[in-house]
Amino acid sequence: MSTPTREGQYSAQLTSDDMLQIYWYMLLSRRLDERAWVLHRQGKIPFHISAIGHEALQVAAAYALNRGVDMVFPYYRDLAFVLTLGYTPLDFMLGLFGKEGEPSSGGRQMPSHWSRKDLNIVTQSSVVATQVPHAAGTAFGIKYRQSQGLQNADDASMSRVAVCSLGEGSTSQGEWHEGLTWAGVHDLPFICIVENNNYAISVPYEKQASQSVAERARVYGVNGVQVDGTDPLKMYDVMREAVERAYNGKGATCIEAKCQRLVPHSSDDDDRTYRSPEELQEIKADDPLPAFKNTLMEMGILNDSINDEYETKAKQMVNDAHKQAESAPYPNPENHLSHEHNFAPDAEGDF
Amino acid sequence: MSTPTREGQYSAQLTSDDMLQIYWYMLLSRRLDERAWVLHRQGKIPFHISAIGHEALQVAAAYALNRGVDMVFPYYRDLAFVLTLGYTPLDFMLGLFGKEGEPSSGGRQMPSHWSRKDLNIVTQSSVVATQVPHAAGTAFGIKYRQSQGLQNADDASMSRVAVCSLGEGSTSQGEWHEGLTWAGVHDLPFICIVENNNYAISVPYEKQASQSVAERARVYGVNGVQVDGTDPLKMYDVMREAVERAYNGKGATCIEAKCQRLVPHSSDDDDRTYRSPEELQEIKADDPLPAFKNTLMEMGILNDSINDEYETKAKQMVNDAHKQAESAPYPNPENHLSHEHNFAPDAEGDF
Amino acid sequence: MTAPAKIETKTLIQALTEAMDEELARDPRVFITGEDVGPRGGVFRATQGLYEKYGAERVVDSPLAELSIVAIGLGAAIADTRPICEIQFGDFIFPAFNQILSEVSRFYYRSNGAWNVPMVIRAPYGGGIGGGLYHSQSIEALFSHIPGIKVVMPSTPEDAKGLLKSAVRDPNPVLFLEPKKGYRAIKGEVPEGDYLTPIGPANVVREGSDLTLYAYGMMMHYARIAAERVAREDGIEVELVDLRTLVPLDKETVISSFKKTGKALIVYEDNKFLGYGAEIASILAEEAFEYIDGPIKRLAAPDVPGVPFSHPVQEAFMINPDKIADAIRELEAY
Amino acid sequence: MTAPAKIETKTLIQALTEAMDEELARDPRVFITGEDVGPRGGVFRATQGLYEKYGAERVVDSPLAELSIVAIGLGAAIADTRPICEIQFGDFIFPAFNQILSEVSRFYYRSNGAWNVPMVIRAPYGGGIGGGLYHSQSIEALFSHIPGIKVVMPSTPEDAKGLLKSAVRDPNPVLFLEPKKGYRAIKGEVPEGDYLTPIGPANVVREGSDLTLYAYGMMMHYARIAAERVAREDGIEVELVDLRTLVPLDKETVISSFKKTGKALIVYEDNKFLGYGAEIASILAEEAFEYIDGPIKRLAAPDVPGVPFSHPVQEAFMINPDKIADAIRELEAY
Ligand SMILES: Cc1ncc(C[n+]2csc(CCOP(=O)(O)OP(=O)(O)O)c2C)c(N)n1
Ligand SMILES: Cc1ncc(C[n+]2csc(CCOP(=O)(O)OP(=O)(O)O)c2C)c(N)n1
Ligand SMILES: [Mg+2]
Ligand SMILES: [Mg+2]
Repeated sequence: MSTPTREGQYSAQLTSDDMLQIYWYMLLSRRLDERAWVLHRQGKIPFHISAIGHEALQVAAAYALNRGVDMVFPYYRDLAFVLTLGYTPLDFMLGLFGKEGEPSSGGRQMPSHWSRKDLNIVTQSSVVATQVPHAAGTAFGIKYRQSQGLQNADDASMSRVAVCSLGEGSTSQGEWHEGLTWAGVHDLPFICIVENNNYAISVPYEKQASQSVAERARVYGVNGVQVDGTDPLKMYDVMREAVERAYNGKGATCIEAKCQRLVPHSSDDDDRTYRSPEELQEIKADDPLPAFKNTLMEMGILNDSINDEYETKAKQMVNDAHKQAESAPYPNPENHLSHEHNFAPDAEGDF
Repeated sequence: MSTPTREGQYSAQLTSDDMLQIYWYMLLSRRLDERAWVLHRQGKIPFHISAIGHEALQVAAAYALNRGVDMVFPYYRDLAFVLTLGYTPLDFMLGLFGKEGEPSSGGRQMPSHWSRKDLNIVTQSSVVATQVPHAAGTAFGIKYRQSQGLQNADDASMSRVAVCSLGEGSTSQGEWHEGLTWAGVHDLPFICIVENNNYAISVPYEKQASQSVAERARVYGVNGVQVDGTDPLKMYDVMREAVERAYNGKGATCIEAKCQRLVPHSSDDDDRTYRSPEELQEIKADDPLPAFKNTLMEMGILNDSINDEYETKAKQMVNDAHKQAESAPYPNPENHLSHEHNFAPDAEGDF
Repeated sequence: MTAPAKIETKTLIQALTEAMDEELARDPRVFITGEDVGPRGGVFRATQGLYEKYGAERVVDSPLAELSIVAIGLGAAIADTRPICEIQFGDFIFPAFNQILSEVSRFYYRSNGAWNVPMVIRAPYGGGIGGGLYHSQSIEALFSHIPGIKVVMPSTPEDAKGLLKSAVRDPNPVLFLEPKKGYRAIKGEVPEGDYLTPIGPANVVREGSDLTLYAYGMMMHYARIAAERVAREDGIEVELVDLRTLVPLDKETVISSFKKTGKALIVYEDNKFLGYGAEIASILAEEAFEYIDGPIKRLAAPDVPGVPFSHPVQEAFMINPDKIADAIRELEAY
Repeated sequence: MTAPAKIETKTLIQALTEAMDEELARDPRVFITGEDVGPRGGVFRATQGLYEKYGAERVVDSPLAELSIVAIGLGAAIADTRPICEIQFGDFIFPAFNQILSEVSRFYYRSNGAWNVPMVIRAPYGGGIGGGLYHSQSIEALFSHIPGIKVVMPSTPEDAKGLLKSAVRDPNPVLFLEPKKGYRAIKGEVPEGDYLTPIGPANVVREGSDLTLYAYGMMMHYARIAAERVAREDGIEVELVDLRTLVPLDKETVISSFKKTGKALIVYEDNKFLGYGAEIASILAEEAFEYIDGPIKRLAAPDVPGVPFSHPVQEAFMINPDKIADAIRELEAY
């Protein structure tokens, strides 16, 4: 396993509050996620796809960004990532129920297909890896605007980076190859986070590729780094370094964050058909939540009373979001089924 | 520039006759190619795409194969490659004129879209890189048949390899990524020859990729080697090693053969719009034909009288092919424009 | 579930699995590849049990890359194997679109008949399953416009088994589209053992003289329900044609039925604009003009970019027996 | 070549280059990318001189990868730039098909209107140029079936310039298809400077009462020649409709002309089966049934997998004025 050329221990600059914030988002995501599984078992929602096991790397990645300024292209497994970016539990719950007011798509898309323009979270499809060249294109656009001296409210004051995430199996798609090619050839302010849980549904990594994602990324002229994605501080360090590189025009980074998918691929899946009981038992050791809790306890940053407070607050927020979403009205079909909705009206500003 | 792990100087086993054969095919291809350019200038043919500058690597590659047994997926620039595999000057000329009897497509395809089923030369399109996963698929099929003990006339007696070629610019396509992924994951009897002339029409390699093709190939679990493609003996060595690896189940190879395109991309192109006069002058030094001629003269294998004989014979063959093709009839449209031609009739044998 | 000897009632997906099982047993050249087709048995369970029975060499989990699934299949097919390529959802076939249009569908024609490509591409299609934009698409129109590939769409378990076995044995590429909403919902009698349903002929499922209803796949079942309802409630006798094969189209059956009824209602769940039904309507308007006795109607999905997820919106989007019955009555009243 | 002030006779490709030049000058957010668009000025010379004038940052040679050309354009567009993506030949757009269908055409709808994609994808299309299967295709039908992307096809230099400028300023993705056979063959007057031709309205090029001829792109010119010939030689008065925009379609003009003539001949150079003309025919048969006064005819290419290279075979494949004139006479005689 290779390590990045470290320009410094960025996590050393994190305050106790920062650490507690990271822990809080990991916890909130987990409780929200667990509720979704319950709702599915109760037959109240048709589908859920989970972030359980991925929270540490996702929260740390978001925490290392300039939220609301950097452009983010997440994928379906990124609940903890988007929560840390400002997506709310209610936003998520409205998606699970397909209710009016769901901010990503107005209920048009399946749950966990994130979009919030105000947060620079870009809409994505279910088609894996398509977001990789999109993010490279946005990075190209950011660099283009800077080269042309085009400033706007968003990027006048600071540099920006375009970040995408996807699973390790999705790197087999041509999209990944072509997106990284542009990132490297044009040294773009681009970061690709590959959340490597070693499975594409049931297919293990050795059937996807012959070398690590980080090694494969390097031949594109992209800085390929591998990190333990269950440790938010390690992830924060490599992510922060990647962000600094982007801001300073030093080019693109691909971060391979190793973690475990502690649950089936989705609520439609049954992982016991392809993972042994032993394996399912072993991976529990890689759960990032208790691990980071212990770390913070040992560091004296977290204690039982704070933790209880967080648990209570999380439970409260999850309950509220759940109730509100469940009782919300459904969208009116008339607002979604006319070709009038296919195109944006001509924007005067453009003429 | 990296060199392959050499298992031996295969070219050392080549006889004088072998060397003369290689020279002969390089010469024949060149003279045939030059005639095509003349015919285009005379307005007798609509289009030509040339192998001039690529002959050494192409002839050597074919010479290292078990011709008629190994499966070959060439591309439009491979005149010398296919001639060495048994494609005839008349076959080529019929293609230039789009005449009846053209063996690759019956005149349906543009010139240089090779196909001869009897020679195991597989039909290709104009769409670059699509043949890479095809060749990987055929290699998969070869390995599959062997694993299932399925023998037929073609492969009962010996192992086979599937070989494809393409230009360096075409490696930017997702097809290349996905084809090499299969080759590496399944350790297929597969060889990808990348003819690196540093240009994709007008676009230089630094705008296509950030590292050498050979380095990029290695991360797929494919043996990536780079070679001077203007030296047929060096090319023969790396190609022969790749073939042996494939036959012996040692896996796939990608050969990056460096050479110069000594002419415009095609008869539609004008390379002076993107290459300086100096550059166009310099690259002449990389012409493989006079270089190999000198080598053989110095080795005492070739002399003027043999050379004159070859030139006369080549000229004769080119003249005959040209005349025969020019005077041949055109295809009858009725044989090409009915949907009857879209599907093969049900093959009894299959039921 | 007991049935007469040699005939059993099975679901659509059971019939498909049985067809693949029998073809794998019959011809050692047949293998399966696709995402999760191995130990997982496919996300819809179409290949369940086949990995255990035939092994990892013949039931091959592919990388997550559809372009390569199709291209590897093509390459293997010309090496004298018989690949069955599974695309997990029809929605995810588009990374392979170039390979299917430019390569698979053209090998035979562009080589003047020298290289044929005996491969099957299976893909579940269709909406109404809570899949949103990307797990619900009907993709038949795009592929039916491409000369050089056969497009088959069974509606019953018996046809599904017989047509899939024919597809595996066809010397040409066949795109085999399966109505996923009906995988378990559609049940029917399936003869045991080896039989072939020919690729090509349409099937007149119900005879009638008042108007012709053209449908295929899942819509065939809704059309049948609607046809029986209007017969019961309104005495309208509908002739129902199940196209079964979209390419090559059984023009003769399509036209002869229309000559009998003079009225046509074409039902498809894809977007209306340039959907498959447009070709049926055009053929009738061009080649059976003298028999036209009312507007040639198409009942299809609204022209928005996908099937919405939210349940009531999805239901409003989808064609159903009520909508079909209403369209029949309206046309008949014309 | 002298013309009234501010109006000059130009070729189709000159008009396109002029449009891009003016848009690059007008809006610094506009940039061009594609294969060989830089120093080479494009293989058809559409971007000739623009690299020298606007520099390497605004006229960008892409890697040889169409998927990325489109996807990079999309990503850049949402970062508030205005990409013009050139696909070297329409035939090579298919590696990007998934990006166009699943992404470019759906960003706006799937985000409930939050993310619009202001980008233009230019591609030369069409046959008759000795290009064989892979340099001759007509690709409009496949994309016109995809809701969420506008499809524009100019036939004259004036429209080419005005429509391309409108496309660059449109907040939505526009697929801009250029009849490559006419790049230099089609000449016409082009107003100087800035003007916009709206995306949407069809153009009644010629009034007539006997039958309506629907065409677009290169076929519009052949249709006009044929229409004038039958007027001269047979006294048949053809109304010629140049569709210009295929999506969104100007249904009103399409239908109102048919109501006037009662007879329709739709000409397109793509394969006939499920080609664009099938939608026009279906709309007429469904919505203007009462006015039908003859079979709704489609004159299109044979349903083989491509335009053959060999000259006489290509000529037999292609639609030409003679074929159109014959079809007019036959339909009129009906
Ligand atoms: C192009 C495409 N093909 C297939 C699918 C179906 N599918 C959804 S997720 C998935 C596995 C993804 O695995 P990976 O990339 O490792 O991400 P993970 O789910 O493990 O986080 C597959 C095959 C899809 N969504 N898109
Ligand atoms: C998918 C696709 N896009 C574009 C083209 C047009 N085209 C034909 S050859 C070529 C350049 C190929 O360059 P390279 O791969 O380096 O091969 P070379 O011609 O230099 O041998 C291009 C862009 C094509 N044939 N296919
Ligand atoms: Mg994974
Ligand atoms: Mg090259």
